[in-house]
Amino acid sequence: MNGAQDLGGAMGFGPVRPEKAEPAFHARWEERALALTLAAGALGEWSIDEGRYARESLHPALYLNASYYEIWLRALEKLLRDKKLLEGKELETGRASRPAAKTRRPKLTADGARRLMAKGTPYRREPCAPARFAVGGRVRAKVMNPHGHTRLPRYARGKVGVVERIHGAHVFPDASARGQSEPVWLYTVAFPARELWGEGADPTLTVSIEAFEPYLEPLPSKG
Amino acid sequence: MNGAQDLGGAMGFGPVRPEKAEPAFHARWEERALALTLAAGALGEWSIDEGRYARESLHPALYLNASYYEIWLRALEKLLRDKKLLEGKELETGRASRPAAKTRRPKLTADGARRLMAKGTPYRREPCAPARFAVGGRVRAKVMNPHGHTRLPRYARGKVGVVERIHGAHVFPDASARGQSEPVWLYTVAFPARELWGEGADPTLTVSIEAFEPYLEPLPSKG
Amino acid sequence: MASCPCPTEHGRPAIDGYDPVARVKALEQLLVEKGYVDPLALDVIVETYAHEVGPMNGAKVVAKAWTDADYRGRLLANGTEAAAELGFGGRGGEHIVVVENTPRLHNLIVCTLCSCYPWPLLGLPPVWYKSPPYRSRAVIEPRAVLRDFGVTLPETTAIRVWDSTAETRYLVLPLRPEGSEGLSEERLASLVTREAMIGTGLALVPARAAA
Amino acid sequence: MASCPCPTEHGRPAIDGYDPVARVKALEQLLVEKGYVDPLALDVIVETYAHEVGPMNGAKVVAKAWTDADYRGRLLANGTEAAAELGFGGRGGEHIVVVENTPRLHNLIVCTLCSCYPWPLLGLPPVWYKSPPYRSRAVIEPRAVLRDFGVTLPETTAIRVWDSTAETRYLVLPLRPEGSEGLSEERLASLVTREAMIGTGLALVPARAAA
Repeated sequence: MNGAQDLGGAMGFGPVRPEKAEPAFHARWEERALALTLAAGALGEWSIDEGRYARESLHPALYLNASYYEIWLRALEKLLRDKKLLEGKELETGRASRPAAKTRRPKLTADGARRLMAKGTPYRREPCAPARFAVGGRVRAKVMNPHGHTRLPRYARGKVGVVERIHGAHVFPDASARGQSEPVWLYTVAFPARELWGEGADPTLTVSIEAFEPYLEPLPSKG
Repeated sequence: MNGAQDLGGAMGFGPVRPEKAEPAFHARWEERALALTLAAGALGEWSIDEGRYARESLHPALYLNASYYEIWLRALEKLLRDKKLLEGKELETGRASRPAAKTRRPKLTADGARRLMAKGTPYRREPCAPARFAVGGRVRAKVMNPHGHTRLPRYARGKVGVVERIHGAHVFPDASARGQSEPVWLYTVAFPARELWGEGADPTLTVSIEAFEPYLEPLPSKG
Repeated sequence: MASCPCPTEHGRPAIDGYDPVARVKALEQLLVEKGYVDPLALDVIVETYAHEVGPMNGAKVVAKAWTDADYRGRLLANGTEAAAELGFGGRGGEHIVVVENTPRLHNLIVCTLCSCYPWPLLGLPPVWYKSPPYRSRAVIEPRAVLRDFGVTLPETTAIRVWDSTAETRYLVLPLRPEGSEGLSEERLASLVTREAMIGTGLALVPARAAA
Repeated sequence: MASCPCPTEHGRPAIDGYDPVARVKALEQLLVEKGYVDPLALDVIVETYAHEVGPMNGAKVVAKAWTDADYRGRLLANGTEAAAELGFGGRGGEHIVVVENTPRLHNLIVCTLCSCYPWPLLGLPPVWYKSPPYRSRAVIEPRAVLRDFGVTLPETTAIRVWDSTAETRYLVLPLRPEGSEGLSEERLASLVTREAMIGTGLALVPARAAA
């Protein structure tokens, strides 16, 4: 969706403000917000892309005024409600008012957490079909503006780039955010800044995105 | 600039909420904010496009959380400071700490206000050159991402449309926002929704923008 | 927790403590004290847009166009001049363009970049017109926007959205409603809502206007 | 009036009165009570990212690549497997890609859409990496962003920005600094900052590292 999360090329946010010797967390609530997000995610009730969609669906006025952990926390509450693990009333009062729902995976233990972090959950899958594009090929990123989750940023849409790498078939986020599984080929596609930004673009700049095959269409192979 | 003002196609803002029998103003401060903006503008120290740029330069987190008159008021304060009609300190304290600056035009009187509203300030100018495009011609809106003011919305950039109307030569906002005067041809350019939004676009929809000649480039006249 | 953070014109405080009520009061005092602004001019401006200029102006233009084919022709050919015939024009309407609805084509006006609007014909824009939901959605899903206004158009009606990205200001000439035959211009004007002239509504049918 | 409304990770209250400190406390209590979450698992997660996983991991990878040409080759060919050789991998780094700076090419990593970042090698992303200024500007004016970090590259150096729009996670292999000849891997690793591995900084020269 064309939400507030799609920030590439936006202006007016001021300078980047690096923090010297920034700690991993700035407050205890941030630690717990991160840990709760991971632990609740491990129940298997939503995919990483459903999680992202919950964040980017926040009202832009909220999104741009929230710290990142606040965004995570608001999205976590939304997911718990939407997946019926909690009721809105329980969230408001902080007290359980009905028994727990059944979840796809059991509660994460301390050992399970260690394993989860050490192992991760790879997103590469067996491909269903051969890759449509080859390294070196010119492709156009589609013009598309779905209301659902997508990982094709607005700044790249309609632009012509070159396939640089093929990463194999991966989980397709647009489908995964709808709870569907659909492996598609994943490419690195590089665009000259002039193509992305036009007049006045940095002539020394190339920007690449990770582009899932359904985001791309072939181009006649001239020039 | 790609600021928060460039809203066409953005998502996540929720439904439009019409207000029944909406009054012209909702509070006295809105009346004064409007009137002050017009009266201060009549001093001739900034153009309408400098005014717009002051609004769209507000931090996006502010812009999206402000009512429209609050946006106007914040921008008016900024313009008064930037043009050195007021000092920041005066704005903070509400008390004058130095004499008034000389302004290009005199203070607006009650009669002057009546004339200003009745007459307006037309933006049509004598053209410097013949129009480059003709009605019916296909044109592409340029890919451009200036940091300064522009009135070419992001959603139209790079898209191909058809010239529908020619409005004569008008003040060019991008230059006017820099305090420069430069009349250029103004066109209405219409785009099929499919061109703007791609897959899933409303097939019955056509969207036009008012496009200043420097925003457009010619296309080979095929198809 | 409030689930809708939409700002209103009156109500929610600004995120950084900015208080528009206090600021505008201090600013007016300061600008008057420094001799930049005459409070009487401010009063004239407020009076004008609070009472004298509003959708009733545009409604007169529309009603005349419905009853006078020559005027309608002039209005569509040059909106600025035709509006001036009725005494309307000026600030925020220096270059008026009128676009006509037909049974097959519905027009909708928006300003995605700010709040451009034909002031002399419609007065000041309503809050929703200036707000992100309308500005963001009108150009990509106008039918969904129309539903927010309770309007459903036939799928066979084409939609034309005019994004007001210059000083040209647009007004929709709505379809004259059924059952309005023989009504006076004044009665006809009463059928013409602000929304009908923006394109987010249709002209009222006489029965509903009377109700 | 505060002129910068940038949110910080700690400080400004939310615009709608939402209080993350109170909410997260209530939420944890509720999730534990309902049996969805084990507080010991939460502690393990926090401990891991507070102490065990961080830029020191990535720095070891970089130092090894600087001293071991074979490893460097394997790292650039398959970042995931080469990181695993040193015991690094897992959550948020299932598919690691390492890109190499050269005197003519500087790499920069961003995630414009969220906060994708190679967790097993760099730990949790810093606030600036997740914030709108960096995410918006890195892809359109990376040189201006680099200036915010005090870095100025020669105009002849090409810049390559990698927008992390999938689960592939990027790490920059920075240029080995002058004056670092003969240093141990451990000493070399101390020259490798988090910023150097994102591309918003360069590896420290030994003198500065010692200072």
